[in-house]
Parts: sequence; structure tokens; C-alpha cells
Amino acid sequence: MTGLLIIALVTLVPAAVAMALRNVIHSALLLILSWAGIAAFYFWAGAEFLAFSQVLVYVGAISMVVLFAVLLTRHTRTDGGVAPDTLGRALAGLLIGGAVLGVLFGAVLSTPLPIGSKPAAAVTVHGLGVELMERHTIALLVVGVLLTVALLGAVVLAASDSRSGPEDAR
Amino acid sequence: MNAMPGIFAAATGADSLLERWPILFRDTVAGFFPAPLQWLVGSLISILAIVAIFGGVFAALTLLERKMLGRVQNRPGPNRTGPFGLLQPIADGIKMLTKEDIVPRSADHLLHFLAPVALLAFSILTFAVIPFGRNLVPLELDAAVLYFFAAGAATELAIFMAGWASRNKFSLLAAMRALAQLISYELPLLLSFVPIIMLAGTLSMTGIIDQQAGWNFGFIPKWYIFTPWGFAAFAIFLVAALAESNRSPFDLPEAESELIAGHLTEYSGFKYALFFMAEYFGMIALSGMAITLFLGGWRAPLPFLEFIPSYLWFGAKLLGLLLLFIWIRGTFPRLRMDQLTRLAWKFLVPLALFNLGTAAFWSLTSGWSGPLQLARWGVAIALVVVPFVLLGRGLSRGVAPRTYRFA
Amino acid sequence: MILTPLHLCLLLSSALFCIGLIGALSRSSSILVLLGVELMLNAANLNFIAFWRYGPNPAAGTGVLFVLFSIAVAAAEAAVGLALVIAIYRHQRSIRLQDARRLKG
Amino acid sequence: MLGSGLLQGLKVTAKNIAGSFHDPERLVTVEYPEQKTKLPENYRNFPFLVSENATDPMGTLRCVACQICEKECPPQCIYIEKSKDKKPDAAGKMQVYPAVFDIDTSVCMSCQICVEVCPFEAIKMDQVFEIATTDRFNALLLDRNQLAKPNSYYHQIHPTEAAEVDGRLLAERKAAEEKAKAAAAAAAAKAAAAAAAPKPVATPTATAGAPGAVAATVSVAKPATPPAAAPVSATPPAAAPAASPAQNAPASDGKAAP
Repeated sequence: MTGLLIIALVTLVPAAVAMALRNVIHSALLLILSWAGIAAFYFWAGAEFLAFSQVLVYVGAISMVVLFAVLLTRHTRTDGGVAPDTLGRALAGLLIGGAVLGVLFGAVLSTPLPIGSKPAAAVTVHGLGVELMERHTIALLVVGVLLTVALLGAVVLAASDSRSGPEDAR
Repeated sequence: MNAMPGIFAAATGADSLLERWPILFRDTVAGFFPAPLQWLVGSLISILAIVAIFGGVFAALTLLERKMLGRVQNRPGPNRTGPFGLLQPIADGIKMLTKEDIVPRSADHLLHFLAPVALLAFSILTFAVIPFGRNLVPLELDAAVLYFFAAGAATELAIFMAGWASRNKFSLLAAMRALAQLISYELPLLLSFVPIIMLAGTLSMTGIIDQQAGWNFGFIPKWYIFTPWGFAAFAIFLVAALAESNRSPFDLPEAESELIAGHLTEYSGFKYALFFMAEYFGMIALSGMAITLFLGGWRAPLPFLEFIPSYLWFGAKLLGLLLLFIWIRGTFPRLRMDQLTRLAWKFLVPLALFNLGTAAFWSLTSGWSGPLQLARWGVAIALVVVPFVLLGRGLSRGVAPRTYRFA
Repeated sequence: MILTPLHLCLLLSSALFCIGLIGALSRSSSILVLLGVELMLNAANLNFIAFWRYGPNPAAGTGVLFVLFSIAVAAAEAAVGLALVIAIYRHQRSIRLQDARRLKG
Repeated sequence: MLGSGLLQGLKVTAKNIAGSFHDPERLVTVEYPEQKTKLPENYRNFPFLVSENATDPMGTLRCVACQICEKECPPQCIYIEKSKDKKPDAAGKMQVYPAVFDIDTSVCMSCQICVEVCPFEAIKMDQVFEIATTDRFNALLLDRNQLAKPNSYYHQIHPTEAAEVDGRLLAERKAAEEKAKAAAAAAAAKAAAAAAAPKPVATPTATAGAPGAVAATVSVAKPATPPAAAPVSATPPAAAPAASPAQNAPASDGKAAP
């Protein structure tokens, strides 16, 4: 139980601070901590494979893409220029978020949740592989296609229109 | 925790005492403590052993590298400090420790401090799953290979932190290069060992080593490197590992001639030494990974040499790979950024994908014997060589008779 | 009413979801909005794992598989989303969402 | 095929790695403080003062303290004080000598202009490079005792140039001797003519400070000792008449390093 509390702390605090910070790089780095906390949750819950996947994908790949995007879109104007509608947006966001939080908390706390008789046996990588290849083959293929399409789509979107590279590009 | 059985891997009685003594030592020391603390003490001993041994390897490696690079350039290398310059690492360490620690005024102080610490921590984390000997696995994980690369992926993040926190345009450029390099080379690195996992049927390091036990014809070890697809995968892994560990010829993030020292520009003293250490630890860890995946781990190369303890074989293979890394560093010039990404995306990734097919073919035809065995080898070699030649032609098109306009 | 570990996990995930929601709604930097969406996705993943861990039939591993696919989708989403951010930046020289008014048509 | 060039490169470096162990000829470096490579003859930095005799450097400096180098020196690192008295130079002529000759090597930029302007071949470029010192004020200010180096050292470091210089000096002195002889002969003839027709002519005789050739052209009333009478030779010991130690005494000025 203390483990879960620590994980919650490591996950929620950096996420909340990240969402409030001005500096996008700091936000991204803090979110990496938050994602690592989620990976720790997976590990705590016994989904070892998932924890490593989370670290590999989020800390290894998505954070890199985010940081790269931040660096590529550096603001020439001052970062902290407060737009007139910012305060209103923030207030509205906070209100809506708070409302959703209240509803969710109320719902969770008022629902008697049945607990499985025995805690889950950690799923082995082998079992996971068998599951993927037998029952969820179609889903696996679809995800593969999705990733490929996303890769190509991202390249097409981000590629600049002009083809003026350096002359001796090779 | 799942890690428990790994920490207490029992030494089987069949091994010689020479083979078992590290485990026996650890168990004996842990035995002095009450039972609830035993796993903690056992882990601490493992951690201390890793840090001490690989700290020593790091120190020796810095000297070895300088000596080898000297020999590559027909120089004797450092030979002033102590006999044959053997005390050079100590002198370097003292120098690094006594240097002033400078932090730029406009730097992001916290990140500037965190970057080297995080880098070193992540690179030491990768040692946790490498089997250094028959029973010497610090952490026996079911998804050990995944763990290794998850921990390794975080190192480039630390490089980014260093580059960004320094508030230096060279550092920032280095950080962006590091990111681009990671994104480019993570893919071939991961793809290169997928065939191994396919054929071995496991993500566990010990499982992969167990699959490489035995000998063909009684003397050729059944290591994965001695198969056509395994050799190709090893080559791809080697190139990608060089890039992942920021070693020359892929040391663009710290290209001295262009970026001063890249992300290290604003670091001095012991923080600089930490970066250095982390780089070498990363190199050692990736070498250990390559040994496990392709070179049969701690297994002896010939049947009659099995009496030598397994950890010595691991050490010998590690030394060989490190020498290869240094040799490569002394030979090849640095790539340009566009060449680097082109090599990854247009050559290594397709090659690794083709190699996946080759491995599938190999796995499907495992029942072939007699003359069919020859055909299996022939087809597999063709499946490796033909894409290599074709892709290589595509990669080097327009390069071959090179004209230097400004020379 | 008794607070089981499952409840705690769900509370954690709902809190994370709301943080992501607030971030996505109130921030004007499109990158941060994207990160907020990522956080919400992660919160959903937490729920899958929580129910898999404490649910009646954990042996199936369906929750783990669901999260695995979800991570893959999140990776694709991040890649495409950030490519969009870069494309918008190229047109507007800004990544503030308020500046991207031309998308209204 | 792709990669063949890489293998070639690896082969070359492998040859270097293996070769440098068994073939010391491959090693391109020398162990510096113990071994030194011979410097190329044309290597030059920091000037020194040429003296004819190694045993008595102060007495046989070629420098006559004309101060041309002091005036020409771009960074003005040369400081010269003329002596009050005179002493005979290598050719035996009475010359002023530098009582103080300092070069501040922390300022000197080794431009060699002092060498080029010196009409007496008295200052030449040295080949020193191990000039690091812990005292950056006094140790870098060289006085004439430290600057004076014998002609044989000059021959050692720049053999070709030194031979040429010596040849030129020899030729100059020979020419001066010839002229002096001719002048002496002319003077003798004149004297004979004057003796035939006694008509005394008063001529100035202050010639000691000027070079011998100039002195020889002046018709001397009483040709008792021709200035270039001393034997002219490239070998300093034979050439230099012993300088009196009394003249040496004021040379040891306050700045001389102990």
C-alpha cells in the first residue's frame, strides 16, 4: 500500500507541476518522471513486460519526440507572453477538470468494487506472446499497420515542401 | 518481487569451486545477517561487485584506449606515469577530482547537476541483467532484454538534459544531434536482435545463452554469430551500438572539431569525469549485450576449454569487443549528420527487416538435413548478402568516384 | 465503505486523468495540450491494469494486452500529433492554439 | 562493394597497431626530454650575440653598440648602453662595445629584423625553445652575459649561414687589408714625394672610431702603424689580440645574473 502511495506521489505531483509550468522543456522532463512513475505502477502490479515497454516507449521514444518538437518550434517571441484570454481558459479548464474529478471520485468511492479472490499471478512474457499470436493476431496486425501509417503520415506532415537540401547531400 | 529467485540463483553442485566461488562468497556473507535482510545484503554485494569491477575496467579501459589509439597512429601512447604509464588513470582521476567545478551563470542549475548523475545511474542500471558468468546474473528477469534497452534509452535523455541545461549553443546543438541519433539508431538496434528472440523464443538473457549451448560437428559453438542471419544481425547491432554509445565514428553529439565538446562543453571537473565514465559504462554494457546475444555469453569457444571459469570467458570476449571498438574509433572518420540518419533509415533498418525474414526462413527450415542443410545455408547466405549488396549500392550511389570541388 | 487497493488505483488514475484534462483545456501551447492528452491516455491504461490486477480473472492477461496496444496507439498519436505541431509551426511561426485560427476554414 | 573501403582502413590501422610493437622505425615520436630531434637548420628564434672567442665572450663580442638594432626593433625589446672606453675588436681596431645589452625575451617576437639590420654580423638568431621559467620578470630579461655565444656555436646551429658570414667577414677584412696596404703604399709614395719636396700638410688624424676601410682612405701624415696590420683570420683565437681585463671590469653591470 505504501508502494502505491509513493507511486501516486511520483506520478501525480510531477504531472500537476508540469501542467502548470511555463517552461515547456521543464514540463516535458517532469512528465518523463510521471511516465516513469506509471511504469513503476505497472511493475508494482506485476506487469513487468508492460513496465519496460512503458519506459522504452515513453521515456525512450515519445519524450524524445516531444523534446525535439519543442526545440524545433522554439518561440522567437517571449515564452511568457500572457494572452488576454489565458486566465479565462485556465479558469474554465480548472472548473471543468475539478468537476470531472469530483464526479469520478464520487463514482469510484461510492461503488463497492469486488476484489478478486487471489491477486493476479504475474503474466509471463511467454504467455503474453502466446496470447498475442493466437487470440489477438488481428489486433496485432492492425496495430502494426497503424504504426506504419502513423510513421509515414508523420514524415509526410513534418517534411518541408521545398526540396532544397544541401547540394552535395551525399 | 520477481527478482528474488535471480538474486539467489543457487550454485549447482556440478560446477567447479572456481566457478562457484562468487556465489558462495555472497551467500556466506549474506548468511551472517538475519533472514529478512539477506536479500538486501546479497543485492548490495552484487551491486558493490559490479561497481567496483567495472569501475576498475573503466579505469583500465581509458588507458587501453589511449595506448591503442597511440599505436594506431604509430605512437607509444601514455608511458610517463608509472611503469608503462599504468598509473595514468589514477593521475587522470586526481586531476578530474581537483579541478574546479564550473557552472555557467545562466545555466539551469538543477538540470545541469542532474544530467551527469542521471546518465551514470542509467548506464549502471543496464548492468543489472547481463549474465557475467554461469550463475552471475545480478537480476534474473523474464523480460531482461527489454529492460536493458529501456534503461539504455534513458541515457540519451540525460545527454539532452546536459545539452539544454548548459545554455550554450554548442551544447544545444549537441543535444539535438543526440536526440536525432537516438531516434535513428534505436530502431536498427532493436530490430537487429529481434531474430535472436525469435529463434531463442525468450526475452531472458540466461534463456538466450542456454539456446547457444552445444557444438556443431563437435567443435563449432552454436553461437548465433555463426549463422548467416546471426552474423548480419551482429554487424547491424555493432554499428547501432557504436551510435548508441556515441562512439566514433558516430560521436556527433560531442564532435570536437565542430561543437567544441558538444554537451560536455560547459562541464568540468568531476561532472565531466562522470560523463566520461557513463560513456564507457554504456560501451561495456552494450558489449556485454552483444556477447550475450551473439557470442554465446559466458560459454567457452571450444569444448576442451570449458574448465576455464565462465566469467573469464566473458571477460575475454568483453576485452575483444572493446578492442574492436577502439580499433574502429582509431580508424574511421566521423559521419556527417545527414549521412548518419541516411545510414540508419535507408540501410540499417531495411537490412534488419530483411534479416528478420532470413531468420524466419532459418527457423522454418530447422528440420532440413543432409544436402538440404547445404541448401539452407546457401539460401540464408544469399538472403543476407543480396540485400546488403543492393542496399549498399543504393547507399553509395553517386559517391564512388568522388569529386572534390573545393579541394 | 472500505477502501480497497483497487479503489486507490482508480483514484490515482482519475486524478491523473483530471490533471491531463485540465492541462489539455487550459494550456495554449499545442505541445502541452498533446502532453495532457497523453496523460489522459496513461490514466486509462492505469485503469486497465488495476482491473486486470484485482479483477476476477487475472490469468487471461487481457488488461495487459489492452495496455500494450494502447501504448502502441499512444506512440503513433504522439508521432502524428507532434508532426502536426511542427507543420502548424511552419505555417504560423507559433504553436499557440489561439493563433491557429485558419483551421476553422 | 559497400564496406570494402572500411575493411581496407581497418587493415591499415591493424598494421600500425601490430607494426609499432616490433618495428621501432614506425614510431614517429621521440621521447622528448630524453631524446631530441635535430632541429632544421633554418629554425630560428630569439637573437643572441656572437662572440669570437668561447673562452672570453665579453672581450670578443662583435657588437660595437651602434644601437641600430635597438632603434629598429619593432617591439623595442633591446636595450643598449654604449661603453665609455674602447677596446680592440677582432680585427684589432679600437671599438666601442656594449656596456649593457639586454633583450627582453618576453617581448621579443623573433622577427629577425635586428639580425638583418646589423652591419657587423654581431647578432644572430638562436635555436632555443626550452625557455620556460618560473620567474617571468628577471629570468626572461637576458643580459649580455647570457646572450653572448661563441662563433663556434653559431657554426653548430646554422652551419651554412655561419660559413657564409665568416667568408664575407674574411673577404671584407682582406679587402680592407689590401686597401690599407695600397693606402700605405700610396702614403709611402707621397711621403717619398713630400720628402723630395718638403711641403708639410696638416691632416686630421682622428680615425680610430671609423671602420678601417674609411680610415685607410684618409691620407695619413705619419703612417707608423696601419690599422689593418693585425693578421686577419676566421679562427677567433688567432685573430683576437688579448683584450685587457681592465676593459672587462666595467662590463659586469648590476643587472648581470649571478
